[in-house]
Amino acid sequence: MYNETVMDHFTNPRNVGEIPDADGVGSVGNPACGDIMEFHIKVKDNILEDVKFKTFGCGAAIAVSSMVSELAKGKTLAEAMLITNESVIEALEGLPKKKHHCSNLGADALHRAIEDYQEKQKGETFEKPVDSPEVCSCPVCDVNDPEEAPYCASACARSSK
Amino acid sequence: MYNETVMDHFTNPRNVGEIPDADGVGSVGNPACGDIMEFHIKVKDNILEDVKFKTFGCGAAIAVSSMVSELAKGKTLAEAMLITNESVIEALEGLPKKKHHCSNLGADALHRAIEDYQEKQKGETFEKPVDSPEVCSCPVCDVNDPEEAPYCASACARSSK
Amino acid sequence: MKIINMDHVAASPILPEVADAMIPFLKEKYGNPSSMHSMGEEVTEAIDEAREKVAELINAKPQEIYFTSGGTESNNWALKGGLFANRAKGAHLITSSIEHFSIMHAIKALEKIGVEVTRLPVDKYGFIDPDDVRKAITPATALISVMSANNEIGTIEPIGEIGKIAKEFNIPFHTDAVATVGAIPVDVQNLNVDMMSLASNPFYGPHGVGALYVRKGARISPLLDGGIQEGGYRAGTENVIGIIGMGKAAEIAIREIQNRSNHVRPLRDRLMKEIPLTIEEVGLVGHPTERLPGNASLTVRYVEGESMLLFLDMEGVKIASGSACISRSLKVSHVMLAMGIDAGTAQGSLLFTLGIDNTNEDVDDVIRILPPIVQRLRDMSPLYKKTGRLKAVS
Amino acid sequence: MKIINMDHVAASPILPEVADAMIPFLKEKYGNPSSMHSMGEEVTEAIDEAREKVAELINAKPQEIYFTSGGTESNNWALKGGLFANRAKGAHLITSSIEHFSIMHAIKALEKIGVEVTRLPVDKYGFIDPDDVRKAITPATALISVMSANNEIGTIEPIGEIGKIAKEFNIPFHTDAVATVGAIPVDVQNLNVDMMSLASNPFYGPHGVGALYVRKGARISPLLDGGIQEGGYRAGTENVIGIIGMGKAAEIAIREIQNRSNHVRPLRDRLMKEIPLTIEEVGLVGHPTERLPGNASLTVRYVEGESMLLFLDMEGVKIASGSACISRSLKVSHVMLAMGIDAGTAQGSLLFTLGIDNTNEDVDDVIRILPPIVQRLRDMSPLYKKTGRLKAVS
Ligand SMILES: Cc1ncc(COP(=O)(O)O)c(C=O)c1O
Ligand SMILES: Cc1ncc(COP(=O)(O)O)c(C=O)c1O
Repeated sequence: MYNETVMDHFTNPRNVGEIPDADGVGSVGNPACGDIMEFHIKVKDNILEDVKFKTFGCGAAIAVSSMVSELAKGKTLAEAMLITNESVIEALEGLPKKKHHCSNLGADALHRAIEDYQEKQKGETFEKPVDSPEVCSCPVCDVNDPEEAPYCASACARSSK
Repeated sequence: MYNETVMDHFTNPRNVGEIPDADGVGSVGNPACGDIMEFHIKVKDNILEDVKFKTFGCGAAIAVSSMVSELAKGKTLAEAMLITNESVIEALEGLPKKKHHCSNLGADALHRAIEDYQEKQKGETFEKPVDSPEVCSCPVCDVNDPEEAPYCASACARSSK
Repeated sequence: MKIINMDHVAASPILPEVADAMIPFLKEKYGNPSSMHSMGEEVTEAIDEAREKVAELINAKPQEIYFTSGGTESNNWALKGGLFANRAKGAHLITSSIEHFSIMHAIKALEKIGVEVTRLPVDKYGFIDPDDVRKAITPATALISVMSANNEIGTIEPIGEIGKIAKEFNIPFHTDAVATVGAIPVDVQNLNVDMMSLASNPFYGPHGVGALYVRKGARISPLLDGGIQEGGYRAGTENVIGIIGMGKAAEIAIREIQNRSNHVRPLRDRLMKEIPLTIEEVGLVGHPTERLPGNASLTVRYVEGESMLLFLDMEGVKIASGSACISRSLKVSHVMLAMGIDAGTAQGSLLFTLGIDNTNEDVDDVIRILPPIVQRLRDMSPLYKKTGRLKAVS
Repeated sequence: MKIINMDHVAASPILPEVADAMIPFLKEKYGNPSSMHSMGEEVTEAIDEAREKVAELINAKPQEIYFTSGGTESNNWALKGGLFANRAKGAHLITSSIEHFSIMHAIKALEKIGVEVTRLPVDKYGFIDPDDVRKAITPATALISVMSANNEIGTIEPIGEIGKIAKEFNIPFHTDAVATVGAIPVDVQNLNVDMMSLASNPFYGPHGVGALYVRKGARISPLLDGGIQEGGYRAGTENVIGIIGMGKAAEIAIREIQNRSNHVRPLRDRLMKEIPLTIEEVGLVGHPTERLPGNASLTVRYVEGESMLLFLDMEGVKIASGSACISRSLKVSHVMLAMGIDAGTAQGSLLFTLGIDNTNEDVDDVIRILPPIVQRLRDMSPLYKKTGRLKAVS
C-alpha cells in the first residue's frame, strides 16, 4: 500500500518526541478520526531550530509527521508556513489517495505550533482550535455520485476543499 | 435432461404417421407454443384398433405422443379417455417439470380424436377447438412469488389448473 | 465421439493460459483485496492489472471499469442504478424490442415502480433505426439502453449513431455489449456510450464474471450496497479467481480479436450458404453481413428447434435455438417475433455461434449431419404435408 | 518468513480438495447450465450437487438455496427483494445497530425510498435483546433482519428467540450468517429464519460466491432480473467454478465443523487471556464465551490499529482491525461504538480470526511479537503520557 519512502519514515520516524521547553506547540486531529498529531518547536532567529512530534495514527500519519518535521527543521517560520499538503505528499513520493488527509494534518499541526509561538511572542493566549470528526477524509470522494455514498458525504465535502 | 425411456421414444417413436381413412382425427397445440400433436385413430368394436400420430415439437412432445399412442392402442374408447397427464408421465418414468404440459397435450390430442370419432358417429360436425398460446406451460410456476415472473403468469395460471 | 461446440454464445472454453493464470488464486494466493496487510495487496495488484486489461479491451480508463458477477448483473445495475441516479431527469427509458432477458425483465421490474418505457421496433434484419431513438426522446427521458449486437440473430446495431443522438440530448446511454465485446473491436470513445455491460466468457474467460463500464462523470447508484470494494460502487468481496481469469482473457483478446473474427467469419459464411443448399425452406435470420462474425442464425420450417438439437447433440454437435421449448420460459424468441418472423417459423430456429476451436471440418460435419435429422423430424411433422426430399448438394 | 494468517474473516485459504474439485471446470467442463445439450447438463448436475451440500450444511432443502455472488449480494437481495415482495405488509424494517456494511448501506439506500427503519441497540457485549425486537414491531413491519454473529466482535446473537417472535407475528425474518455458517453449526429449522445469507470463503471455499436461503413460501422479488437461472429468482449465467467450490467446501464443512471449532477455540482463549497479561490497558471486545470460536477481538489503548497491523505484517502476522484508518470509509467501527466503546479506544482495535491452519505456536509467536510493537507505537503516541512499560509475562 505504501511506497518505500513512506515505509522508511513509518518504521524509522525522524524527530519523534517532545521538547520540554518548546517555544510553540500545536496539535490537530482527534481519536475519532484515527489521527492526532502534536508538534513541538524550538525557534531561534526566526528559524525552526528543532522540531519534534508525537503522533497517534496510521502508517501514513506517522510517516507524514516524520516528513513534515524533516522538511521544517532549519527553515524560517515563513518558509515552514509554506509547507503544504502537496509538498509533503511529493516529498514522500506519493500517498494512497485515501491517506491524503493525513498530509493535511501534518502541515496543519506544524502551522499551529508556529502560530502558537507567534501568539506567545505577541503575549496573546492562543485559543487552540478543536477538531471535529469531519477532518476525516473519505476514500470515495472521487466516485461519480457522492450522493450515493452518503456515509462519507461530510468527509468528502471537507476534503475536497 | 430426459431419461432413457423418454429418449427411446423420442429417437424411435412408435406409431408415427397418418391413417388415410381414419375414423377420428384430433389435434392440439399451435406453433407459438412449440408443440402441435395430431392423432389419427381407427376404431373397431369400440376398441382403438390403430393409433397414429404426427407431432411438431420438442423431444418430450414426440416421446409423449409415442407413449400415448402405445398406451391407447388396443384400449376401449372409455379406457383411452382415462389416459391422463399423470399416467403418461408415469409411463415415461418422469419428465422434467417444465415439460409436463407436453403430457397434457398428448392425452388431449388423443381425446379429441376420440371425440371427433364420437361426433361423427352421431353425425355431428365437430367444431375443432382452437388453442391459444396460453397452453404453453411455464417452468417458473412453482417459484415463490409468481407475481415476480409476470412474463409467465398466464402460462402459470393455466398449467396449475 | 468428436464434440463440435458451436454454442459459444452460451459457453466458450476457458483458454489454457487463462486457467493457468487463475490457478494460483485457487491455491496460495487466497488473500482478500480489502485486507490491510500484504496478503491482500498481492491480490489487489492482480485485480488492478485485470482492470487495466479489461479497460484496454474497450478503450476505457481502468477506473471506469467495475467488476460484476456477469452480464446480467451489469445490465440490471446499469438500468436500475442508472435510472435511480438520474431520476432528477425523469423516469422515461428508451430501449429496443430485441434486448436480452436481463434487460427486458429488469425493465419490466422498473415498469412496476412507475418507469415509462418506449420499446423501439426493429426492421426485418433486426436493425434499430437511430431516427426512432431521436423521435422517442421526451423531456423525461433519463436513460437509453440499446444492445450492441444481438446474441440470437447476430445483427450489429448502429450504436455509434445512437450514441451521438444521446450525447446531443445529454441523455445517459447504456449498451449491452455482452455478445459483442470479444467478437468485434469495441471502443467506448467512438461509440459515445456512457455505460457498457460486458461478460468474460464470450472472450474465453470464466462464466459468472463481467464488468460494467461507467464513463467518468456518468451518474449511477450502486445495486449492491455495502463495503467500498470497486470504489464503493459495487460492494462485496471480489470473485478474485473470476476477475483474474477475465483480465487474462481480456489481455489475450486485445491481441487476438482480429484473428478470431477472421477465423470464424468464413466458417459462418459457409454455414449460412451451404445449409440452405442442402435443406429446403431454410431461412436466414438477421442481416447477411452486418452481423457478429461467428453468428449463423437460421430457421428450418416445419420442425421444432429442441428436437433438432437433441439429435445433433447425440452426434456431438452442440448448438442453441430460439425455439419456445428451448427458451425455458416456453415463449418463442421475442427477438425473432420483433423482426416479423412468425412464431411457427421461429420454432425451427437454429443458432450456431462459432469460436476459435471450430474448423472447416466441423462445418463439413454439420452440413452432413443436419439434413437427415431435419428430414426425419419433418416426416413426423403434421405441418410438413408435402413429400419432403433432400436437395442434392449442388 | 513464516506467515501467520489470523485474518480468516477476510480470507480463509481454499482447501486443496476444494481447488481440486474446481479445476476440471476451469478446463474441460466449461458448459453453460442453461444449454439444452449435454455439455450444459454435466454442469447442471454438478451445480445441483453443490446446492444439495450447501442445503445440508444449514439443514435446508436444495430448492431453497439460491447461489449468489457472495454475502453482500445475498444481503442486498434479502433486504431489497424481501421488502419489495412484502410491501403489502408495509415498509417498516427492524434491524440492529451492529450489522455488516452490506446490510447497513443497503438499508440506507432503502431509507431513501421511504422505508422506515428501527435500529435496535446492543448491550456492552454486543447482544441484541429479543424483547426489543418484540417492542419494535408495528403493524407495518415487513421484515426483520438481524445478523447471526458479528464478524468484528464475535458475539453470537439470540437468533432462535428472535425467530420465534418473528414467527409469532408472521413477519419475514432474515439473518446475515456470513460470519457464522462454517464457524458453528447452523440449522434454519431451529432458528426459525425465513432467509439466511451465507458466503463460501468462511468455510474455505472461494471468494465471491455465496447463497441466499429462502424458505419455501417466503416472498422475495429478484434483485437480478433476467433469464431463469436459479428458478428465475437470480438470473445470470452461473459462476460455475465458484459454485462448485462452494459445494465442495460445504460438503467438507458438514463433517469437519465440530473439529474446526474444537481446534480454534483454545487458541482464541489463549489470545484473549495472554495478550492482556503482556500488554497493559488491553480491553476484551464482545462476550467472553458466547462468541464465534475463532474470534478474538481486543482494543489496545493509545495506539491506532493500522500502525500495529503494519508492523505485525512485517513480521508475517496478518490480522484485521476495526480502526477508522483500516475501515476505508475512515470511520471507526460502528459496531464498537454501538457497544459503548469510545472512538479513541476503538482505534486500537485488533481482530484475530483463527482458522484450521493456525497452531499453538502461532499464538506463541503473536504473543511474543505484539508487545514490543505496541510499546514502540505508544512511545510515539501523544495520548500515552505515562511511562509505558511492558508487564513481565507472568
Ligand atoms: C457478517 C458479514 N456479512 C456480510 C459480509 C459480506 O460478504 P461478502 O464479502 O462475501 O460480500 C461479510 C464479509 O466479511 C460479513 O462478515
Ligand atoms: C446480449 C447478452 N446480454 C446479457 C447476457 C447475460 O449475461 P450473463 O449470462 O453473463 O449474466 C447475455 C448472455 O448470453 C447476452 O448474450
